Amino acid sequence: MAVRANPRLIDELELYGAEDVQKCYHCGNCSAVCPFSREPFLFPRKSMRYLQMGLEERLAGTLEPWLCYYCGECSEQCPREAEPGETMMSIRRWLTAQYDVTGLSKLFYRSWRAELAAVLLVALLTGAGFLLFGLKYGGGSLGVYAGPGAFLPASSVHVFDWILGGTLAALLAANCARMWWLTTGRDRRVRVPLLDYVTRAFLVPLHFVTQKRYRECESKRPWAVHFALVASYLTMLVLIMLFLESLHAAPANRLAHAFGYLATAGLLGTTLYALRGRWRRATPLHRHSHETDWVFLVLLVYVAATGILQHALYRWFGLDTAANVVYIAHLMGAVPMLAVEVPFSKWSHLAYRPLAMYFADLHERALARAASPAGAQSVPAAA
Amino acid sequence: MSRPPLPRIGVFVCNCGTNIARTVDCEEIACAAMEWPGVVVARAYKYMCSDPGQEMIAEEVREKRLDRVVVAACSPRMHEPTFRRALASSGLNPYLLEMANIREQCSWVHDDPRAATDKALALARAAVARVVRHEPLEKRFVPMNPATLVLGGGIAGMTAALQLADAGQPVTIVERADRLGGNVARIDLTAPHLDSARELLLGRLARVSMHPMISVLLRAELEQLEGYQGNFTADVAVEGASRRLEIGSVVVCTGYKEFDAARVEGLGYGRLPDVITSFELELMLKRGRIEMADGRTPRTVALVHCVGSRSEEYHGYCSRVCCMTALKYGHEVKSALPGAAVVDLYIDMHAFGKGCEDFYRKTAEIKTLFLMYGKNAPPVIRPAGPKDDCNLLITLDEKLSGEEIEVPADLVVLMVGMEPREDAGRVAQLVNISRDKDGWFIESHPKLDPVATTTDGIYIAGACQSPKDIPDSVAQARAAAARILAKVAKGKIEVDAIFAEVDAARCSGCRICGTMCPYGAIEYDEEQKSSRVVEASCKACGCCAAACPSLAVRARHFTDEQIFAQIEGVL
Amino acid sequence: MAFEPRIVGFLCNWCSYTGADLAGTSRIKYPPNVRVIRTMCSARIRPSFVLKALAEGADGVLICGCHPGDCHYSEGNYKTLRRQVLLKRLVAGYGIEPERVRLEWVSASEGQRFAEVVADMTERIRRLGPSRVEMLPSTRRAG
Amino acid sequence: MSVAASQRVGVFLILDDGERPPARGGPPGLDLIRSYSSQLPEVVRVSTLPATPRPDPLALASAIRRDTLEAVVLAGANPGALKPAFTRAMDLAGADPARVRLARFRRGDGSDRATEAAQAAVACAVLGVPYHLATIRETRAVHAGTLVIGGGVAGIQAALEIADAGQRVVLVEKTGTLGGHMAMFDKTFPTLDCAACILTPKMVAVGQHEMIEVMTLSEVIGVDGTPGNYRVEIRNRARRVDPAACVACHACMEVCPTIVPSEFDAGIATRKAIFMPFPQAVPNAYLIDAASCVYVQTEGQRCGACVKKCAKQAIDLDAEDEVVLRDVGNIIVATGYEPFPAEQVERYGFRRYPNVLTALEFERLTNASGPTGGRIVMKTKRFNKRRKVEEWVCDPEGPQPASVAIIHCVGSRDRNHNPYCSRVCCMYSLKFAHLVREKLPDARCYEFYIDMRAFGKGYEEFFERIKEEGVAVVRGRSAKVIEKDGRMVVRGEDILGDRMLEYPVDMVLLSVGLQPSPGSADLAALLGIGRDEHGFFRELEYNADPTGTERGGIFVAGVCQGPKDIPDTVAQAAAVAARALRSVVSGIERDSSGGLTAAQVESRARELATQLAAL
Repeated sequence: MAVRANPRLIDELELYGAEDVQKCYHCGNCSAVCPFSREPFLFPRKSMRYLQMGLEERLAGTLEPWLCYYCGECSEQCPREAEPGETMMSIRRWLTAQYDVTGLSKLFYRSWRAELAAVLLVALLTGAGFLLFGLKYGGGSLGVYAGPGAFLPASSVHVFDWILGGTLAALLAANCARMWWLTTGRDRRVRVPLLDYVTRAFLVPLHFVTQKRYRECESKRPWAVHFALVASYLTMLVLIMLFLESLHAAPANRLAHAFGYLATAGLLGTTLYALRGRWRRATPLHRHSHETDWVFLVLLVYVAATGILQHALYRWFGLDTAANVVYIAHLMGAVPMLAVEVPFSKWSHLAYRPLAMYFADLHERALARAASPAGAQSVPAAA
Repeated sequence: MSRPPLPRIGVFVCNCGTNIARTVDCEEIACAAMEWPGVVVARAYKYMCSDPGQEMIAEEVREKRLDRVVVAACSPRMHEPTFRRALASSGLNPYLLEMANIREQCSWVHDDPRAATDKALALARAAVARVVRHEPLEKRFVPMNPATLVLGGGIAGMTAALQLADAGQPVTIVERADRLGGNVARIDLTAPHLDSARELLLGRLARVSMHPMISVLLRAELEQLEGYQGNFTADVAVEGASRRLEIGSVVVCTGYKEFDAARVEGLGYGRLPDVITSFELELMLKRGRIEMADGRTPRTVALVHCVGSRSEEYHGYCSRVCCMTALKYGHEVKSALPGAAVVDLYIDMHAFGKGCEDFYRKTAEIKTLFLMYGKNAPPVIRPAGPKDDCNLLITLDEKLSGEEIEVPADLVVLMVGMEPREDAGRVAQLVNISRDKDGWFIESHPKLDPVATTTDGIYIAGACQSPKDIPDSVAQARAAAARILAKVAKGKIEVDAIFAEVDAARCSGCRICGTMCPYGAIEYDEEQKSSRVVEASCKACGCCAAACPSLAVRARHFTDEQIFAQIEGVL
Repeated sequence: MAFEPRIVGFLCNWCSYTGADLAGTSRIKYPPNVRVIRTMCSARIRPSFVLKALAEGADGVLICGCHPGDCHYSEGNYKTLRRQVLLKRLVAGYGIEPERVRLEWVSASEGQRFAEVVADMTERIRRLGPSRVEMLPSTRRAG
Repeated sequence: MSVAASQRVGVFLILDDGERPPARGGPPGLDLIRSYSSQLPEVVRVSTLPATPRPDPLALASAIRRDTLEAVVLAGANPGALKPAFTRAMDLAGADPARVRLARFRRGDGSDRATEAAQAAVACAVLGVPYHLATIRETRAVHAGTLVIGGGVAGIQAALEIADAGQRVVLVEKTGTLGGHMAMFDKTFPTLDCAACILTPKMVAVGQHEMIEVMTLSEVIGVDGTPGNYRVEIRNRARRVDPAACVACHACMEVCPTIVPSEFDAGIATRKAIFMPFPQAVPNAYLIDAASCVYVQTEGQRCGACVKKCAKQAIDLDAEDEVVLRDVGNIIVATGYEPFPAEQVERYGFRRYPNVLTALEFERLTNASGPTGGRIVMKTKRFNKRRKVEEWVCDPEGPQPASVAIIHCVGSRDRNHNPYCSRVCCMYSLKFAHLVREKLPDARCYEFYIDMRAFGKGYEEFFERIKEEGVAVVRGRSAKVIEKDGRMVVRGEDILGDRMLEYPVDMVLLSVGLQPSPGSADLAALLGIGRDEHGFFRELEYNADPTGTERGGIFVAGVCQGPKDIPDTVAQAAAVAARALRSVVSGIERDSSGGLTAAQVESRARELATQLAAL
């Protein structure tokens, strides 16, 4: 059965940043220079083709964009300046919107005003909420930062963290499930046995933690930066989700603090590096910046900076009031950043990428099995 | 038939690099030749046609007082003129040369070195036997009529005419239609610079109409062409009346016609009202109304390349202009209908001309969707169903994605290829030129001589020779004019020394030869009661010589004696 | 040693000789048994040329001209065609198999066809065996 | 087709790509064009439009209706791009859609000449008179001689056409022989007849022609005068060997101590400092390469061995360059091209791997008169005893490749290098594939292409034949030549087969494109003719005059105007010869290359408009 082409999908993807994909004339250069492109996952050309032709269903089912790390080799050598790397990036944004069950992602990516408004709204709600909470249920006085009578007791914030984390995780899980359905579940060509799902599941945490595939790019620096960023972020996540109270504890928990400093330095360093790159447009990766990239990076810098500032104000200068104000400001950045970015925008790729590697592995195995004669026999048996 | 006394023959065998020497033992031929009667020198050399090779021949002629030369090398169609010149430069009559074709008809077609060498030996031996019977022939000169007849008033014809007329030479354009301009008049803008075709034509048209040296015959057709280069007589029928023109040369610029798209069943042309040809779209563009049959404005316009071209079933060749024309339509449709989507279905994108690749990129940048289909697997067009939000659906096997897809479209434009006009065969016969397997006129050599034909004085230019775009047609038309101007500038032309002659003493006056001659070149002398050949009209086919019952007609350079000797030689 | 036929080919200059050249430029291979003699038109080929060739020991004679309608001299090939009918009868009268004399149309663009014609003719003559012509009365008329 | 005088014309000045509508003033020249346009009596409205975004025909229609325009003139660098929108707008507005006219010009830097030409173009369009018709100039008393610059196939053809008409030609060639690149080729597509067989007779004819004066090792260094009457200054570099005396006996070459790479053999073989480019060179004589000659470089201190060896005393090592003057009426520029330097595309490994060859190298390698006698061999390592280094050489007895990859579009169709299509590479690549299959029937052969541009007469058939010969034709320009386990591997995407290929190969042929020869910028400045954005000489008008230039009496032919194959080059060269002959035969140089003021053009256009109306 023939698939219907849609010459207008390209217009939609333009909103996600694919501004040059129409220039591609399919010489195959990009797929061949890409160190990750190998059978059965040939990209970026093929994904670009689906996009150009408007084969929406095919495009929504591709794993390839998640296998791309945007090293920029393809864009640098593209004879038509069709920016394959950026196109893959744009497809990732579009895919994020496709996976998202709420439809908010679509709204945010297509309109930076909507995203900014959402961020501001959540920020205001967070600020107002914590202020009210502090005044009503907390210590009541902005002058106390930590200990009993703290304006925002660590234990309460911790509970809030877990509620927020749980909600976001649930949303993300729903998105991941939809990703599975679009890329693997509905695809009749790949039949993945249940056992494979179990035995290969280790790939998800492996890729999540190590980002090892990224290292296969010709230039190692982007991987290093990315790794530092992710490691810092994870450290912070662990600290906040598990050790928030000990961070706030009056006698300084040196070990926790040491990790905190390290993570903060990592976050600030990498994000500032990324911002500088985007500002200078140094590499193909940085030449094109979708508005959402800026929102994300600025928020991250802001959160890291306010995080360390409130810490410094309290620990080093003993300015409790100022620390509390900055803490609320910090939360006003952190909450919207997490609420918007994790399930609906850029941050979600932390989940999608390792998942995609996992699915890709399953696909590869399924296809290999189908191709080999033994597999061919086992298929009717399974049916 | 007596052998001439003591011929002094030189045999020169060319290795042609390794082209000949790889299969034919050239040294062996040279050695063997020394044994043949009359041969005083035989040599093999790497490139006989090169300067030193020719010099070698000339030197041997002078030193060994050769009076006959045999060159065993490539086809005489290739280098006979070269070696004739070499003979002439050493003071020998150029017709005392015979060539043995041991390359095209020997070394290149045989693998076995022994058999090939044997065949080459036979051919060389025959050439030696024949050359003994050669006689010195003199070229003659005939006056060159500076007037030119241009067949066809399209862009090529007008260009050639203007070029000649601007040089002060009289030209007559014979155009079958009732206006000049040909197919270019049917288009609006030209690719890739989107220039106005109207302006291009208007300029030419104005100059042609106002030029004192050009006369234009519209609704006119060539009926007969007689004579020979420099001195033709053409009968032209102009609106029923016949006119006789005296001319020196003819430029054939009869152009092309478009392929009949209805022949490709699956495209639905003629069946589906919204499937149109490129020329029909041009008309819409000129009128400013790109519309569907029901008057609605199309939301998606599809362009299908290679309709009738590059296919096993229709024409195997590429029509050369359609790719760029299709890209032009991409721009034009987007300009006239900013909201419309354009889909372009192609096989390979032939954007090879100056500025064309750039144009291709720009067309892609305005988001034309390019879909690639396979050769011999044309897309199929069918009407869309009531639920579809389009008028037509095109199904194709898309090569770059590997998907079988269907594309919605409201209007489909078929890029029809070029094919020879129906009357090309008649024209070819009238002016005595050949056509290739596709029906295009054949040039005398694609690289050496792209505008001349096998008949002297007849030139071809433009798309009647093979599909061409405007700049290439213009260049070729001017090239044809250059040839004619060169001859006109000299005022006279050489006529080949090869023609038939009648031995009046032997002629019985039966007049069989006269009935055989296709050119009416044989007159009958009532007084002498014998036939006589008009040398300038004779084209040396030798048909009369074969038919003469009393052996009175001699076909010079192809006499019975020469051919008999050659037969003995090859066996 | 196997019998290798000797065949004389008369080719018109404009179509068939050019076609044979094209076979060469296209490097299409064919048997080396045909030795070509060029004439301006196939209509130049006097029947006595054919008889002479057979008399000199040729096992076959191949005549090639332009396709009907394509003759460089308008209609020379039609004349050849008419002569061919009589020629075959004449040859048969001498006791020679008429298949030894063959007329084919080969155009300037038919290099492949020329090669096929030569290959086919060679094969047929090979099967026919050597010509049994011992000596024919000379067709030459002394001057 | 005529114009009524009372017409209400609207002029739309279209800005160049990326230009914004100016608030005031505007880019250089624009204001002058605008004010000139508005003072034309027919013009009722002048407005400025940006090139992008595309205007909406509906909005244009209401503008046309508002001013009740009867005709519209679109003026700018690429006015045709907006014509369909205006044609539709005219129809929507109820006006005659045929009355949309174009005025095309390059505003450039706003020089007086450019502005004047732009104004003239607008005037012509307003009056409905073709620009090139209104700007024709005639010069009488044309000098009969013609200068041809460049001795490749284009120059040779042009020179022969003119000389055969009995007119005098001066042919100036930079190198030591006629022939150009074509002389280096083995076979020519699609007929596969050998290049030398076609070219050498023509070279000989030029060399012997009594009407052609051949100057090799020469360059044009000055041009003075007006169309029809140019005085040209030519520098003849010293050949140091008298071609009339030299008998090409090789004796001098044998004693010459200097060995350098041979340009004619594209560097895959060597030559001496005294050498003959190739055996069929015209003039058929030796010459001395001053840059490598020991005697010349040491200013006569050392060597000079060849002088003693020459039995005919043809060598004069102290000969000096000379400058000569020639008067000519027309100048034909046929300077050809240089191949794209393949080392610029690093990923193909040219110069890194010895058996990655460029097209010209392979032409010499497979040429029967080349260093290996036409045997296709891989380069092998050899110790050079003189220089005491290991080097890669083409040994005629060397091993033959078992697999060959041919990569199309090297440096062409690529925005990182040359964005244009070089037009010949597809076909010559197919020819290479054929030669490989013919000479090495057991070798595998792969072609990596983007679009197979087989557009000429007999080309498509040739492509089909190559496929039948068993060449693997892969759509997908291979991206990389890498080394794996000591073998060269070509990695590329097989788009039609949906696979990633990694073929181990012994030899890689890079189908490099064509680019303007290095001296063309200087020559353009010298002659006063334009170049396009890629550096090729600019023709006067793409369709109407593909061989004329902005300066009358100077014409371009062959690849120096834009890439083209041999048949097209020959046709163009002959066409140029026609232009030169036309003026020589008639004694009138007629060109429309400008030089008239806008007012002059306008008044001539008015005259012509009435004449055209009468037609």
